[in-house]
Amino acid sequence: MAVLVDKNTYVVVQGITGREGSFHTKAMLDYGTKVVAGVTPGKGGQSVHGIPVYDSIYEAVSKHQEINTSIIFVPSSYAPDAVYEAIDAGIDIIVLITEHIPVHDSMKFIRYAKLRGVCIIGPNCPGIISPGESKVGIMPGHVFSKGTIGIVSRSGTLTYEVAYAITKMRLGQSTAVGIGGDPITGMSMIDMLELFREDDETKAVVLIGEIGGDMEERAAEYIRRSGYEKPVVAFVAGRTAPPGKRMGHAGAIISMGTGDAESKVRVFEASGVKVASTPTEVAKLLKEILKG
Amino acid sequence: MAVLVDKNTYVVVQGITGREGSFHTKAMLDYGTKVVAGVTPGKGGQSVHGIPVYDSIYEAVSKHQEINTSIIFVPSSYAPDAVYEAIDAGIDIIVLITEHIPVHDSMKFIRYAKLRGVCIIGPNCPGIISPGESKVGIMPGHVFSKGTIGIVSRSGTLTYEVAYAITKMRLGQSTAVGIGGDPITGMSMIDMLELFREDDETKAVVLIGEIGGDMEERAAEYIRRSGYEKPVVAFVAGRTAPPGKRMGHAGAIISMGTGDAESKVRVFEASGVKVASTPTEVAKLLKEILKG
Amino acid sequence: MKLYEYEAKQLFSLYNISVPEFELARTPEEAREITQKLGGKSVLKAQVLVAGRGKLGGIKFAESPQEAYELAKKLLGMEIKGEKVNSLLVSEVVNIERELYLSIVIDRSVGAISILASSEGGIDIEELAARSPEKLIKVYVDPLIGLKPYHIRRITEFMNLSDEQKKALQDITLNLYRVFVDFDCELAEINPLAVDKEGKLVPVDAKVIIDDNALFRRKEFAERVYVELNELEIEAKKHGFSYVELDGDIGIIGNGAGLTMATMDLVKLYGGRPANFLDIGGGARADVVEKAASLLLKHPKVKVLLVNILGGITRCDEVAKGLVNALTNYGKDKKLVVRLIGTNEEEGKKILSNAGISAFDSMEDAAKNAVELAKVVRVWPC
Amino acid sequence: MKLYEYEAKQLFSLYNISVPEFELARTPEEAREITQKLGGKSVLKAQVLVAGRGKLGGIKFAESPQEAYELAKKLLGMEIKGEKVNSLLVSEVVNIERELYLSIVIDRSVGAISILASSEGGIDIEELAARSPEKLIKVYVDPLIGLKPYHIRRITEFMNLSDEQKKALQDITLNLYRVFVDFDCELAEINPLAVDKEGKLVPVDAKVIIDDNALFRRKEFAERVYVELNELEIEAKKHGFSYVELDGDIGIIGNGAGLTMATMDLVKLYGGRPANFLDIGGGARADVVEKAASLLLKHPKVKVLLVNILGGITRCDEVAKGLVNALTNYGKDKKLVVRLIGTNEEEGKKILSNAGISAFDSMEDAAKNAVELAKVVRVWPC
Repeated sequence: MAVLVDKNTYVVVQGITGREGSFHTKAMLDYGTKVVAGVTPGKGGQSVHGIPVYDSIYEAVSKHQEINTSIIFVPSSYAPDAVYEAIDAGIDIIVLITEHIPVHDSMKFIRYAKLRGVCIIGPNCPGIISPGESKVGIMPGHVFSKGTIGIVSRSGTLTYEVAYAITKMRLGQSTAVGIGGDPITGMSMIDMLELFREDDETKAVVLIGEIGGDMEERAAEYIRRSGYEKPVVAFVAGRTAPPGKRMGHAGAIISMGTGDAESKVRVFEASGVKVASTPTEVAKLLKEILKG
Repeated sequence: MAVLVDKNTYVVVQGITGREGSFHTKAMLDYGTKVVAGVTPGKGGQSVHGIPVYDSIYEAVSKHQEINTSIIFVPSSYAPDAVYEAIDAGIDIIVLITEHIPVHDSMKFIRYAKLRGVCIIGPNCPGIISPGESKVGIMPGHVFSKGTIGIVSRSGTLTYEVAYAITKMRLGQSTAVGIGGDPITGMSMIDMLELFREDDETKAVVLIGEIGGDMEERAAEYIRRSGYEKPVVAFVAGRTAPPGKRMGHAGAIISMGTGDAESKVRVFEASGVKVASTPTEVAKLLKEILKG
Repeated sequence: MKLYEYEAKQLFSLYNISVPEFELARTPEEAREITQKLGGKSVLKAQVLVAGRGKLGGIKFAESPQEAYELAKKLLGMEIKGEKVNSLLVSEVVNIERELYLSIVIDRSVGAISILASSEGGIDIEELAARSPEKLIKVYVDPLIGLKPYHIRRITEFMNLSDEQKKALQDITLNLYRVFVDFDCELAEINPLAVDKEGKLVPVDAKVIIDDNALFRRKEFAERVYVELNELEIEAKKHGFSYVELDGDIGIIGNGAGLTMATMDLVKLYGGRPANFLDIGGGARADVVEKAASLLLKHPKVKVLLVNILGGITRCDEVAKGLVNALTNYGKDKKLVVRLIGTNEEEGKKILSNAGISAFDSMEDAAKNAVELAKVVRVWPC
Repeated sequence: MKLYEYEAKQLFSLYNISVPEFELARTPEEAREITQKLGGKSVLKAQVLVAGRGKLGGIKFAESPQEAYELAKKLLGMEIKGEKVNSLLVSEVVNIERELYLSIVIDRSVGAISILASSEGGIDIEELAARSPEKLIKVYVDPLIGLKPYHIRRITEFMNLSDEQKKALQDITLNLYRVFVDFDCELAEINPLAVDKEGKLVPVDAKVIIDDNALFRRKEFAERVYVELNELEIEAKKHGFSYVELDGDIGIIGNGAGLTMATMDLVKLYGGRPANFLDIGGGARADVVEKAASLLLKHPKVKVLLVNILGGITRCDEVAKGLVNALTNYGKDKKLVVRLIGTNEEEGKKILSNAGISAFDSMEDAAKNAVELAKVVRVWPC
């Protein structure tokens, strides 16, 4: 088992003929992901790494009715349109890699997707991987291994760092998801905690947070209030970040007195979540907890 | 049992200080409906027939947490705002009496309500009554009586006519709902058929249709396809209506070759629905069917 | 409310949809002048709201200004399906190579906006939908989201067009959608959307219907509603009645649209012919009822007036008072049949019986009676 | 992107929110002239982007044109929190009776637009929220629906205002919302929204932050982004790096924002002081890496450069090449610490070792090493 993506995930790549779309289609295919179609308006009839390209997602879905997941690589100004098209075509899970989408746009399509019951991962995210089953994203597959740890992260490379440490510790991951570094994301830490709660395979959850917003605080509150049964280990990046400065991610900014790392760490600890001070320590803490 | 409204229905009246709002608040109270609050912006602190008036629905809901249903009497240009306010405040069922709402507006708030899981009855409707339990509408209560027939109607007075005939036949109604005479309504005949299907008290359903649109055709199709277990009797008004003319209701118009009464009657009959040729005949057919 | 072709085309121009050059002519002289300005040739189109004017001689081609004058003389004042032609749209002639279809409507079934397009135009679209549905594409637009590029791509890709034409169709669709939303349209249609000899897309005809309920937002059209109505309809509208003229001899009054329609239907069922549909709505007082009844009693075609009231908010005593007053003033040669039950029923019936009118309890019985009476009322030979 | 007060006020005026009369002065002479025009008195406000200028002497009142000249002379060219004052907003003086607060923000937690209002203004709103949350109202607006009258009513009814003032606040809220949406704002704030002696509502200050990601829609502001940056930040931005200046001596380069932040944090954890945040993003080639490393090696404050790369799309050999090149050109007095694993790791390490650089596998070890080196690097006495 795994959450959101697994062996039954059939993927359409929106923006497949672009540089990134094409590159990661190959990488996903190599990993074993069931990529079955691609979409680029005006390029229908071509093929990319053997995958047929269609003009619209309707065409793709009507020719490949098994499609349930989309991954989007189109540029930020076209991305909202791609998301609406995917929702309209009945896609269940949309992985939105694109960064630099205006927050007014993403706020709107995320709200809409939620009301339509569609799951959006991202924007500005590395995607999602259930090791050994399916990788719908841009992460390097080899740092992940099948296992029992669920990872939820607002970051990309930092996720790989932690996953790699977990892999080396021979724990492995059930599913690892980068929910995205934007101020508003489709899936929150709480959404993912709820999914991992129901997943038998997942024995513990790692939350990788960073400065900005209060998603970590809300996750901590949820863990405390719901009496979350599985152990949770957290890591928060940005303890040295100055207020008012955007640290790479659009969402990584301490503003109006909220979002600093120390308060996130404090609230996690108050909710019984172990907080690691280095990425490697995350894996060590997990090992200790799962042994005990 | 009954559908949508019953003894546990607690009502807020939006536009309670207006002429119609005030009149029907009294009538609903007299019928035994649990009207607990009213709203008119700027008139908070007053009372109407002993019911406290608030400036906003938030205030009403925070003071009367049992409120689950709203009935709206505000003029057409303000009605959309009232609907959004009710949805936002967490109301489950909104009965929208107001007529003459621009269809672009109602299309939008009905769509929104559906996505939010809120039930809208109307616009341009007489409301809903579960005889002996609750009346949330403007119908004359005395023509209805507790019984086993579910009524769904696009019309107002014609519903009372049919209900009266059913009452005289000593069958009575479980719930009677006027879904409204506009081109787009919150609840459709199919929605109501589904609710009546699950209601043990309801032994048969009456559909009162009229010219315009294809709601009757879709209901007939639904009955046929789903193998609807309960007997359905239909009446369709407007067999003598000329094409292209709006017959009182905004939705009662034969246009672009669809919506005439004869075709609706034909499709009903093809789906095994008995069609009455006079309002009184509806009751007679029901009596025969329920005896048999 | 239906717009005239010239109004619809003015709207289109305002929204950057270029239509063939045109002006409105109200006299043959104007038609000649405009044709001169257009280079000597023109098409003259009768400005009426009824459909199918082309087949009924309402569209003519002029090869010279003088011919435009002659044709306009014939067209102006003629009647098309009973509607008088008061003005002509005089327009440059489009060299049509091919005809497309494009429209936007409110889709009642889905509760959304729907865009319809076909690479076959100029024809009856319902007929095409029935005959070759595969030639028609329908794209739904969620009103919460609005028109997005992907909707338009589905349409442009469906049509067999050059890249340049696709771009043109994209702009037309976008602008037509803006007209549709900004003006609360029920329908905005371009049929045909012509491809001319140079390959350009040209809207040859234009049809726009605005939601009557939204006219308060579009004051410039609010007064126009009356243009489409006859005198009786205008008077009915002023009193807030829903009124539709039919061709029978039994006048119908009811409270509530459904009940009034059902009353008409019963008359027909029993062999009679309804003269009209008149819904007095809910809660009408005596003066309003009197006005409604008077309108029909004065109507030359009406022999019998059938009034069907089921009182809820409407009070039977008020109805009775209004009917008696109307009958006193205008009821000499007419028969009145009343069905009256509900709120204050007894008082109402007493008022009627004092005036020598008896009322039925059953609408079926009342309708049968009205039909019988209509048969025996003497029809005066003209 | 933060707008200057005068830009925000210009936007407000464009959207029918009347602000006190003002002009921008770039010289003391202009300040005198404008004050003259305003009737002899004025308030001079330093146009800087940092917060809290009032307490730092950035706002002065002039009782005469000559005083305005004198004050402007002092204000222009002064530095406020390191930001030079290049212009002054010279404005009419508002007689403040009472101060309100109004702002619109993107609410990250809810994923909606949120309007905040208080009948206490002029103060730090976060402080008020902490101290007396009951004095603050927060109204969420669903972006799919937009601002509706009921949202505004909740705000106007919450404030203690006259009917006329409620109407004024309604208009201001509506127009501020339009600014917020049309200009893709993250924040649009009026603090204080003054009530003057005549009871009129007057926006005394104005703060607008536009989403950097939406600047492609607002070309008029797109170039303005650079105004806020120092030279190094501009160069970093041109290369597509995310760059933030800090005050330590260990330069930090990472691939990915989270990893780079974590690297900074580790340096601090082990007792060092990061000099900056520099994220080269994903898939950077040798020339890009070289540019990033050169920027920091040239930086006078940087003693040690710590590079942390976990290669995914980014290839370690490309990183290594870039680093070696940068070091050759600019690395004379600086130490380089590299952590390099992932795609093409072996090739990368070989390139580094050929240049005499060894790379760590663990980011913790690399960070510790960088901190140690920074301690021993000789600091030249000034």
